[in-house]
Amino acid sequence: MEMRTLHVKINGRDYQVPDGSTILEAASAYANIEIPTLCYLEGISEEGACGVCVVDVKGTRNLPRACLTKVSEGMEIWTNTARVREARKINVELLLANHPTDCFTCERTENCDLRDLASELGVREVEFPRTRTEWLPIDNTSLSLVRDPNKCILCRRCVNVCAKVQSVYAIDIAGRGSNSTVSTFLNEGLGNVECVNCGQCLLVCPTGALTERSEIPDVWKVLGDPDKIVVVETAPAVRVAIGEEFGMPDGTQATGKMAAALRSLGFNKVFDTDFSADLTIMEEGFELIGRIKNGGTLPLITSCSPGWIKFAETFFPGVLDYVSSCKSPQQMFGTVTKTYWAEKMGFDPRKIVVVSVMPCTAKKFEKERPEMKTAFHYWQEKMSLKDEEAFNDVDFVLTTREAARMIREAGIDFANLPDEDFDKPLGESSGAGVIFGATGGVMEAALRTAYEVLTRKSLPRLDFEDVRGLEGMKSATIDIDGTPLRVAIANGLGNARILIEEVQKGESPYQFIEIMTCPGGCLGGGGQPLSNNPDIKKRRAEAIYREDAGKPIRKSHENPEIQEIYKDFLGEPNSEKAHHLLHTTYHDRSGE
Amino acid sequence: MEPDKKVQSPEKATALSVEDRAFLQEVVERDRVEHHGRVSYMDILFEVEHRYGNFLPGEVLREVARLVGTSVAQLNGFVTFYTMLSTKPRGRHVIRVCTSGPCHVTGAPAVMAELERLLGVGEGETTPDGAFTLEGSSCLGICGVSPALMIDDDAYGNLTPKDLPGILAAVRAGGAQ
Amino acid sequence: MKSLEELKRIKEETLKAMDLRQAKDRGKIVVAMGTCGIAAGAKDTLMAVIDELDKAGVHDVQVVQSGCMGLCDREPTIEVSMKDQPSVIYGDVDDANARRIVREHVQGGQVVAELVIKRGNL
Amino acid sequence: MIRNQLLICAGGACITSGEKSVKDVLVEELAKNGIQDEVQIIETGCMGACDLGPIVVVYPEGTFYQKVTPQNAGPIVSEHLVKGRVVSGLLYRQPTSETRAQTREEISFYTLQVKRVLRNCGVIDPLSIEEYIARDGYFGLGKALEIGPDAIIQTIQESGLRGRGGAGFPTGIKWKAARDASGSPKYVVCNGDEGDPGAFMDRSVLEGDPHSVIEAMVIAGFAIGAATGYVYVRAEYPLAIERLEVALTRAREYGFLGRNILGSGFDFDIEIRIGAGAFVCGEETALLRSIEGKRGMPSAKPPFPAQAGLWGKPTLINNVETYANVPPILINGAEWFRSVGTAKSPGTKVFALAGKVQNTGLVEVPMGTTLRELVFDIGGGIPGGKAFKGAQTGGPSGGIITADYLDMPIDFDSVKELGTIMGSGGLIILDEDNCMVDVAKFYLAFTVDESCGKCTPCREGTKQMYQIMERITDGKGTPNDIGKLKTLGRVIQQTSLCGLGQSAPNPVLSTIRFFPDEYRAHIEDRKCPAHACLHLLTYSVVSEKCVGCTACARQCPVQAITGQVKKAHVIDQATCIKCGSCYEVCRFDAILKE
Repeated sequence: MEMRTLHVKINGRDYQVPDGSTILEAASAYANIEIPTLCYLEGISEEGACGVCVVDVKGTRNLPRACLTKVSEGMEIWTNTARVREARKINVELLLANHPTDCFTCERTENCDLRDLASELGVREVEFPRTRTEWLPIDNTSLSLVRDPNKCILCRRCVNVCAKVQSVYAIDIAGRGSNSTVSTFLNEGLGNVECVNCGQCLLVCPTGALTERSEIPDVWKVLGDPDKIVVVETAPAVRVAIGEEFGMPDGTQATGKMAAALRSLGFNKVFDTDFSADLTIMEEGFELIGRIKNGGTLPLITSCSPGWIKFAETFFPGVLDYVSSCKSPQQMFGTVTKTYWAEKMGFDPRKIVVVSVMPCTAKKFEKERPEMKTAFHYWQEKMSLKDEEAFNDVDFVLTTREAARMIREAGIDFANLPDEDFDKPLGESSGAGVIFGATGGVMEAALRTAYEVLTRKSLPRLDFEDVRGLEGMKSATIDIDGTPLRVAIANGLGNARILIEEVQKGESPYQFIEIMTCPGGCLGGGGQPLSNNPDIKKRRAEAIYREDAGKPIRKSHENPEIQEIYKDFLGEPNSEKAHHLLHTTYHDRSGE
Repeated sequence: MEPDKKVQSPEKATALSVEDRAFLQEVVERDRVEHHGRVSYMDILFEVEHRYGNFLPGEVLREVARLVGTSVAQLNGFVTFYTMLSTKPRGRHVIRVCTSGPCHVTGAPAVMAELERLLGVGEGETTPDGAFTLEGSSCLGICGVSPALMIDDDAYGNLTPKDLPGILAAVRAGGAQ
Repeated sequence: MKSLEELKRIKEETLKAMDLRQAKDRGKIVVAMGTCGIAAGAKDTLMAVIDELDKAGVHDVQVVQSGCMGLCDREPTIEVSMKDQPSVIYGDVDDANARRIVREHVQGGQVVAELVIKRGNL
Repeated sequence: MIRNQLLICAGGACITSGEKSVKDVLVEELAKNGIQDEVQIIETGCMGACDLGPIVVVYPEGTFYQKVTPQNAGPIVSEHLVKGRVVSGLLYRQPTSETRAQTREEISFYTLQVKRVLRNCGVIDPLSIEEYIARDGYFGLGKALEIGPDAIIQTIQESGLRGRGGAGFPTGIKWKAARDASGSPKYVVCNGDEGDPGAFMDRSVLEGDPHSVIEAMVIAGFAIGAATGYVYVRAEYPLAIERLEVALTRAREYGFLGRNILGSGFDFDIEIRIGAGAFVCGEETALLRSIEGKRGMPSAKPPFPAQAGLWGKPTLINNVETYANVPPILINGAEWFRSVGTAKSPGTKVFALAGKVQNTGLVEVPMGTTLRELVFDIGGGIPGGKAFKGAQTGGPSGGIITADYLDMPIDFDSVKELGTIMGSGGLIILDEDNCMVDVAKFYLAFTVDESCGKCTPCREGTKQMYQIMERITDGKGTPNDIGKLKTLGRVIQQTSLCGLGQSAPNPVLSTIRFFPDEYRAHIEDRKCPAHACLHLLTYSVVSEKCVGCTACARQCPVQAITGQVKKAHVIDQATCIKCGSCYEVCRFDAILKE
């Protein structure tokens, strides 16, 4: 259908603009005018709440919003008249009037949309006094996220992303008028409601109203404790994003610099979660093969995304038996470090501290799950430990942002650091481990191993193009040497819900499904650096696949350290010991 | 820092009885079938509020959200938007004194003050014996007989402070006006 | 199922019933029972009219309720239409006035002048 | 032979105002003039007009004497009964014209009214569908089904009917847009939220004549091709809901609702949806969200409800009063409708007269009636002989029409020039005792409470304006407050998402425009000319007049008054809470209130 264009005038110049586009789109795409916005989030939050993107249109008494108003034939738009400037400034001043003035100590002091907008619009003094008399209590109930309603400007982005993208609806506006707040059910707090801790709300929040629960002080403390052996593991998606925090170009592979920086922070060992990603592929690949061969429950659904796990436990308890029993790479790493590595090195497991750097906020919830104390149970009889001495497999989780903050705090000039390697043995990984960070990556990694194990033939081609790409949902039929394997991949829980509803009804045509809670997979996680670049996910994905292509070993089962752990410690994949240490259980949360 | 322990909301303690669940199921189904498959929220909530003494306990709201197929956060947003719905316990009778323009200029403040004196509670509060909750209200649409108030569904007009004891007694005795 | 013709028939019949000249009744009293009327005590007015008519043994005067007649300020308001006489609208019709109107106007044929707010129907 | 009767009101109020001794005086006068057996004194029950008591009515003339005291009762006998000359000083003074109303019936409340929307209210029994039919009920529907949708819409367009909800948008255009919109199913919605303070005409129609709204909605459904209608009524109107439910059931039994209406093959049914205390739900998009089970948050227009309303489907939404006009238009035709009202605003408008006016209630007058006719001829003028100061129209979205415009015909467009809106028809009359700054603050407080909170200008802006107004009425105003109010008001009007926000500043901007000196008095002199703003009031003792009787000192609740007996007293301004009890109790006019 040939796109009809309309003639419009913007600031006195003529343009032909596609019918159906908004004033905001027309001005940006054709007139090189970036009309300021605040609450607008394309495709997700288009409510016209903030009143900042107003423009002057000939013939209208009021100032229409550029984000909502569609262009019409012959429309004359002025984006910079006196009353437009006045209206924008006053609307921002009205927000600032009730906004806390603690920019110095606020998490978002360097990247706050409200602060940038105020300076852009030349707001130099706020002549309006506070009208909100009492300060609202901080919501501290979640293990992953902290909500400060006093910094909320009610732009509704978080509510919309939680509803439209994640379909979790954990928050909505409560109350009315000037005492409206973003709230959970009966204001019980994020920790007590359906919130799956994915942090997508945090990524879109223009101010410091939503931040992660920081564990920086705890990590500094253990790093300073001489009799602790502090080990760090870094997730696949961190290395392709952490560079952004230090001004490096989007999509930089900063793996070597990341390892060097963490080492100079004082970590005794710098290992890599990619190692336990390979381990996960071994366990999960064989689980898939087992189910296919002995008619187990299919489709097998991946289990490395903790947000997705809580989502399933809360909304679809019925599909929990389809979900792989494998722990996530973060948790496998913790267990392996405090059992296999502790034994190998002769260390007292109670002295080992595992810190993981993750692109994700839900990992902070996952490490606290009651099932995640496997290492303690492993050692309990051996070392006759009392129940009160119980310890987690993973002690602390830092988001990519928190790790960067510690590196800055230590004064390390990240961008110019010479590259260093991960320590052995748990630093060794294959290309398959790295691509865990992108949506479709776990699937491709598993297929690379499953293909060779099932057919006993070497893989003709390493790259499974049709499972790659950032679309919300993908499906493909993979030919495993004649036998077709129908697979599907979803990122973003709104998309996942469609696949899972099919599974619940028993109508799912697939045998293997990968689900990532966050759009784009872990590279788009709630712990990643905040970026306004619309293509940031594409850059990070390209970097991940470049890292994979550059790895000498690209299949998990060919990782020598993996072969060694099975030889010396676990036996074979899905062995009784492997099952005991590397697998977990789930429980129905729908009643909570 | 340790997260705040999970706040055990009072209503949670009183898990729903079988009758409660059956009652809620019946109300939601009735209001769904009659209205073209779409659910009439307000009818459900008013009927439920009526049964639970003029307020909507958390556990009941959670069950209604489940039956209606919406999220508890959305239902919470809905209930806290409308002043006539309450998530806080209220008295058996709700007194709504019109504090709008026409009533204000013809004596509403005096009526409110007298009620506060008679009931011993301020605006927005419930009497200790659970009989009355005293609330201000926007215009009740009976400005011709201002100052006016409503107790539950009954309207009383042309009020002077000295009419109030009689009205309260009548309502306490169960007789509407 | 009603169709246009039936509609006309219903109209004729009801008009006849409402029109005092044909109706068997000697008169009709309409009590304004809007919320404003009720809030001003219209329920007591209705009871008083019915009670007074019973006391006087009158059974050929209809008592009907309707919505607010407009002058809320003077509610409770009632309209008394006796056969072959223009109807009269009374205001401030509390219990006592209602009984007085029944005694003087309905029984005594004497309009209670000081309570009249309109002669002739609305 | 009895030639006169003297009716004396023996009602509760009158007895307390000294009536007993009036009767004794009359008896003595009659005896003095020897006509005691020609004049009969009858004690009656309360005559209702308590503030006019004690009352004496001379029959058969029905001359109505009010505020009769033992001192002035004498001439009733000596002048009126003996010489037949009316005692003009005691007559009920008809406030408008100087000639005093002879008898009570000449109260003009009903005289100038043209009842169309209220045609059946107070006349028929709302629960009797037969009585509605007897007054041509459902004949409009019958005709509509005959002439077909296009002709219906053309009739409505030709009639020039405009929305009575407040904005005055041409109803015909709305119906046409809904008809032409693609997408189904379509819906017809009736807005009965009526949250405007001082507006109660929709309630009266729903309680008094529910069938007129039902008939109109069926006509609308047929015109635009909808099968479902919703009447959205606020829960504060339980009686209206109850009567509407009965009317709906009766209409279904008579085949005016449900399937194959009047044998036309057209199916249409109506359900009731109730609001629950949210004024913003009077805004059409907020109302639709409320029906959908969502928070009543308005959404930007376009798209208009006609294109995308309930659940995104084409929806026609009109106000109760607008619908009540539709059946008579169908029956009597567009020309009949235009025969009354002004060219651009034909037909009638129902006003809710309230505040400082003698006769408060519902009046239906042709569009173009002047404010003077409304307030004085129909409303009976201002009680207590006070001076008219202004009429507040449009509730929290409107402004003030001052005395200079008493003779301006009121219609949708004329009010706009004065910076106010017609609104739903609430007309609050204000007199010299009303402070305009306080009235504006009062309406702003209402909007701050009722704002939905979605968009910054309205949520935050109205609260800032309110705080400025509060400072002004607390005597802490500063000269540039007026400038701030105007700037804020302008930005709120221009950038709010819906009608509530866009009109929220009107009360303040209108009072600034028409009563600048009153604002200046509050800000610069720290004085409230109307003595309404407590914080600006000062009570002081006029030492010359004070005889030291200590009455005020004993009365003062906060012991702010000191002084010896028989010596001039003094009020300590710091502790005085301005309650005014000293002013009330002082019998020597020695307390100065200013």
